[in-house]
Amino acid sequence: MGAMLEARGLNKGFGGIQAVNDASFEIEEGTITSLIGPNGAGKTTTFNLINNVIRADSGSVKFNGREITRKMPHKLTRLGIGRTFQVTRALDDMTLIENMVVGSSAQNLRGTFGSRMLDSETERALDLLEFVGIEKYAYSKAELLSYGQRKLLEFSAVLMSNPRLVMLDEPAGGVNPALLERMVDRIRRLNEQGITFFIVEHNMDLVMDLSDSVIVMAHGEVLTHGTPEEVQSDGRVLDAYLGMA
Amino acid sequence: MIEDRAAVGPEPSDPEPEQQEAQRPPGPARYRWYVLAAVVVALFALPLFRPMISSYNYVLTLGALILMWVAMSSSWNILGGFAGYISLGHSVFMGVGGYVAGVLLYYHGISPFLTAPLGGLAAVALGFLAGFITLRTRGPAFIISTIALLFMFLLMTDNFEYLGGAAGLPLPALPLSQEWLRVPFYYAMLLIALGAIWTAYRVAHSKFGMGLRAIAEDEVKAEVAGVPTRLYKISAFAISAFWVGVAGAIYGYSIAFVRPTVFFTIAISAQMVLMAIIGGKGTVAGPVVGAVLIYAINELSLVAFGATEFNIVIQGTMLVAVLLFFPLGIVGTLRKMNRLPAFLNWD
Amino acid sequence: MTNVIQVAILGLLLGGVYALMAAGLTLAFGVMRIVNLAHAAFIIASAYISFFAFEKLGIDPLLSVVFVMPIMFLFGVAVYQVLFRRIEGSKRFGEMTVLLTFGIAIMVEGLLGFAFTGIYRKAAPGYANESFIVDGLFLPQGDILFIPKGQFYASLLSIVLLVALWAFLRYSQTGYAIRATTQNRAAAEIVGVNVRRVSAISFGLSTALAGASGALMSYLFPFFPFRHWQWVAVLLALVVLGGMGSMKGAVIGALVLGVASSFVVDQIGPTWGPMTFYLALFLILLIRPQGLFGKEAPA
Amino acid sequence: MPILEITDVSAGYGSGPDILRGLSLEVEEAKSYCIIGPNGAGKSTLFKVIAGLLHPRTGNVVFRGESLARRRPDQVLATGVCFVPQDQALFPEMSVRENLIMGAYLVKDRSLVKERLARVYEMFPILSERAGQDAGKLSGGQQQMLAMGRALMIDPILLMLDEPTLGLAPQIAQQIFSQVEQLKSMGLTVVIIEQNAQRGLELADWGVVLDLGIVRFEGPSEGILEDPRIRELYLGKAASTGETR
Repeated sequence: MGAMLEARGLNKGFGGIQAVNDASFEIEEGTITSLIGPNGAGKTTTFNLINNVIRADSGSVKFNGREITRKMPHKLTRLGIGRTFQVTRALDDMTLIENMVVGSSAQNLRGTFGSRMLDSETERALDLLEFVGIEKYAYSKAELLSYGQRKLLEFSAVLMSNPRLVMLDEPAGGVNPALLERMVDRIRRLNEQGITFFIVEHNMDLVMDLSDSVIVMAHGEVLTHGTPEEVQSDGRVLDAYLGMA
Repeated sequence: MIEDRAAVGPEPSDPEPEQQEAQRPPGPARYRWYVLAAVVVALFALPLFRPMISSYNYVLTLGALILMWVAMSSSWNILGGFAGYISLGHSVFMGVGGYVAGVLLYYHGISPFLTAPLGGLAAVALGFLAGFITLRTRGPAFIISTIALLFMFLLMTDNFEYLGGAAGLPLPALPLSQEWLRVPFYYAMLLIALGAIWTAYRVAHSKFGMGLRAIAEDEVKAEVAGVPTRLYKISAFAISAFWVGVAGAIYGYSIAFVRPTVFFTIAISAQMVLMAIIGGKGTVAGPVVGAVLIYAINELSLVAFGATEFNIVIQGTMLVAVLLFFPLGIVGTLRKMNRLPAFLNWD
Repeated sequence: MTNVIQVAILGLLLGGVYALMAAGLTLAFGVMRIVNLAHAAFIIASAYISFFAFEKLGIDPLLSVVFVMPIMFLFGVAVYQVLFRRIEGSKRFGEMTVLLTFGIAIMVEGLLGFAFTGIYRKAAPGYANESFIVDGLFLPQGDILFIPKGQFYASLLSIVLLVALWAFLRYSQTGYAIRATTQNRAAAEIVGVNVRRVSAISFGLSTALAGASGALMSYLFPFFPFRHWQWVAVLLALVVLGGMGSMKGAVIGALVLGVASSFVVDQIGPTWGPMTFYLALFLILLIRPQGLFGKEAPA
Repeated sequence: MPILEITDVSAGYGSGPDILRGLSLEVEEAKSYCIIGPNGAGKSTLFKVIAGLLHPRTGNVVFRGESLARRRPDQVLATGVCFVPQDQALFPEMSVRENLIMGAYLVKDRSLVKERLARVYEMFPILSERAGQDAGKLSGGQQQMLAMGRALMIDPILLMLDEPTLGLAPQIAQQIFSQVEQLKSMGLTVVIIEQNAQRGLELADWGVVLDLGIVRFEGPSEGILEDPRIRELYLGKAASTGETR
């Protein structure tokens, strides 16, 4: 039994710059893994390569032992990989409920052309919105939300598809402390239920507090992979941040 | 660089926007169904009041045309309004429907009232094919390719002898006396309009429609959220072709000929776009309101000024003005102001 | 063999004029991302100016560019200031420009129809129906080539204008600014270019090129108000084909397709000429959606 | 007497949250500054505000007695404040020479342009070798040199460099640093954002540490890196106190 997510030799160049350079790593099921590193380390690009929003120049990604390198993003969602975006991309003109339900798989023609929302979906969406504490806005448009609330919306929307692996791109950026605490608490609770998390984040307190393991990237390469303590005491990591490598 | 374009620090204050309570918004007022039902009944009953209508045939012809535009702009709206892919060549589907029915009538004597759905299906087939190619691009390049599609068909029909070339095919008239001649066309267009509105309503109230709206807002996000964007876009193109094709079949019959310049001109496509945008693209009721309004304005200015060119100027000016000042259209703007009458709230 | 050369020459002459028409469209798209569906309507409007200048005042259409271009330049700057500045930075700018210019095109068409009715017009300066005749040289004994004078002059003027445009973009201060804005709007701002001013000038230049194209159209092709749709379809096909915004792509596309359509006309029939452009457009969308010289759009 | 005074500036993008939150900073003439801080601290945003690319929501930016807060970028540039952004922002289809000439876009005197061109070529000989080549075809390091050279064409008083060595190999980065050194010696006021904090601080007279949109602390550049607060800033609270979870 291998790791849940396995990236092998990922490469992506933009023009003259190698954004991701031969990156390989594994994520164990049931863990919270953080991906950290200085600006331009290639973190978001790595995310984009994993769910194929950007096509890798080379390399492969396996999910539960299954090759997913060239699969369309919506198929990956169906397979159980959920993902949020760094710059929150809430669908502004739609209500929160709609934001939640829009991706839920319509299994057949009836599902696709039948009702906009099934009662079960509405219920689940409301539950999840309640879970992150923004259920009172359920029928308002997403554009009315504050920045931090959008992050919570994005976070809860990802959960709609019952993902096994949740990839969060900077969940804490721009979120006030109260909302942040809520988010951390929810991540923990979901993790206890067995959901695996893969997080890009700058808030180091959060990363070190939350993660079981931390992957450090610099210059598009994976520098090290270890427990928070190992990473914090690894001289190379601070050096990478301060450019002393 | 790719990362951290909008890296953000924590926010000291995260103001809670003003909100209503967590309940489902109050359901649409019930009387809207009575209003709508009354309108539909009145439309069905209209031809029965023959003695009371002075210019009976004119009224029915006018009614049929308005209903046709309602159907076509509603259909256009499925692709252009919901999915946000503006087609400026949508009348190509009208022409396909018109020619399929026209050929079946001219060569085989089968009535378009029977074959109109075939015309619609032919339009759907073309929609799939064209969508498969043109939806590889988005934005301006897509729009341009729809114009090119239209002109391709203009050229082809202009030059195929079988289709009668530029002169087109004359179609035999319906064997009815002059006084009843317009009635079947009126009812056919009424059914088509209702069908198109129903389709738009179904799409708007389905997962599919929600996916299309997500595509219009942010295609990448929609895809990652789990929407099969490519399939949905192509399907939207095909579905939005259907009623336009059916309407084309009936329209050709009603004017007793099919001819390239009747269908494959950008003016007809422009009309659909204009109606949908002025009414409010992306809403179900918008294109209906827009179609009625624009057609009324057209008729009035024809009566008042007699010159079609003047008409065109008004249309262009309206399009520009609406885009600049009311990009949401009538229905969209009213809704935003919370002034939309309940009987027009179909979304 | 002689026939092939003859057809190729006619195609090249045509392609030169197409290139001039497409260049204006490309300029507007390159600098401001404006897809100007009204470009051909502007061309037709200019054609009317040249036509009436010839009919009423006896001014040669080729000479009329001297005043048609400045008029259209000012017109373009005005259109930019009134319409496009207010939607700059709006969410769906590209789509907005298409719909706005669609509306403008309809307006112009209506106004022209109102003023000049829908009848066909074509100026007939003396050279329009004459040809240079080439014989001898490398041609087989007895064969001759016709080079229609009207098209030859038109093509020549197109080349002169395109070269002037090229030189302007390449060597003048404003030209630098226009190219810079095209390539990287943010960077242009950083080096101190007032991008709004540059945008207004570019749009003016684009419509001025439409003006010159119109002067040529006035005696090359019969025109009437409604005709602009056919033209804009062909020109847009060219622009997409070349890779939207690439001047090089548009010019090369125009020449290649000019020749290709000329052969189609010769082999299949005159009405099929424009089909070359549409088919090429769909072919390129299938093979290379970003166009010949276009760049892949980022995710 | 500072030449640049930033007082209480708040700024953010669109309707997003404040990235700069009441930041104040003074820059003195002919001194050099290195700004460091973790991702998301607001370093690049600060530069954009000074350059006039982003208008502050509150507060003011005063350069030699003139307020820059509401100026267009070209007007800011005309006062002698020049910004070299992180993504180099070249004109890829223009030659190196043309890119440099664009740098002097606001300079009307042709002979002056020629003079400065010669000076830039002298400082960056590689640019003179590649004068006719398209900027897009240069290597990453050469592009950075071109960006810096282009900035010099305006003969700035204050030069802002945003991560000039990002994505460059150490050797190339070294070259860039020595060129910055040279600019300093020419009497330019240089403000640099640098990931290679050690190297950047070596170069600068004064170190400024940004965090969460404000100046967290500043001081003479030696010794800043030894400050325990640095470790905490980059690797979380636990790291600074040496304790583990």
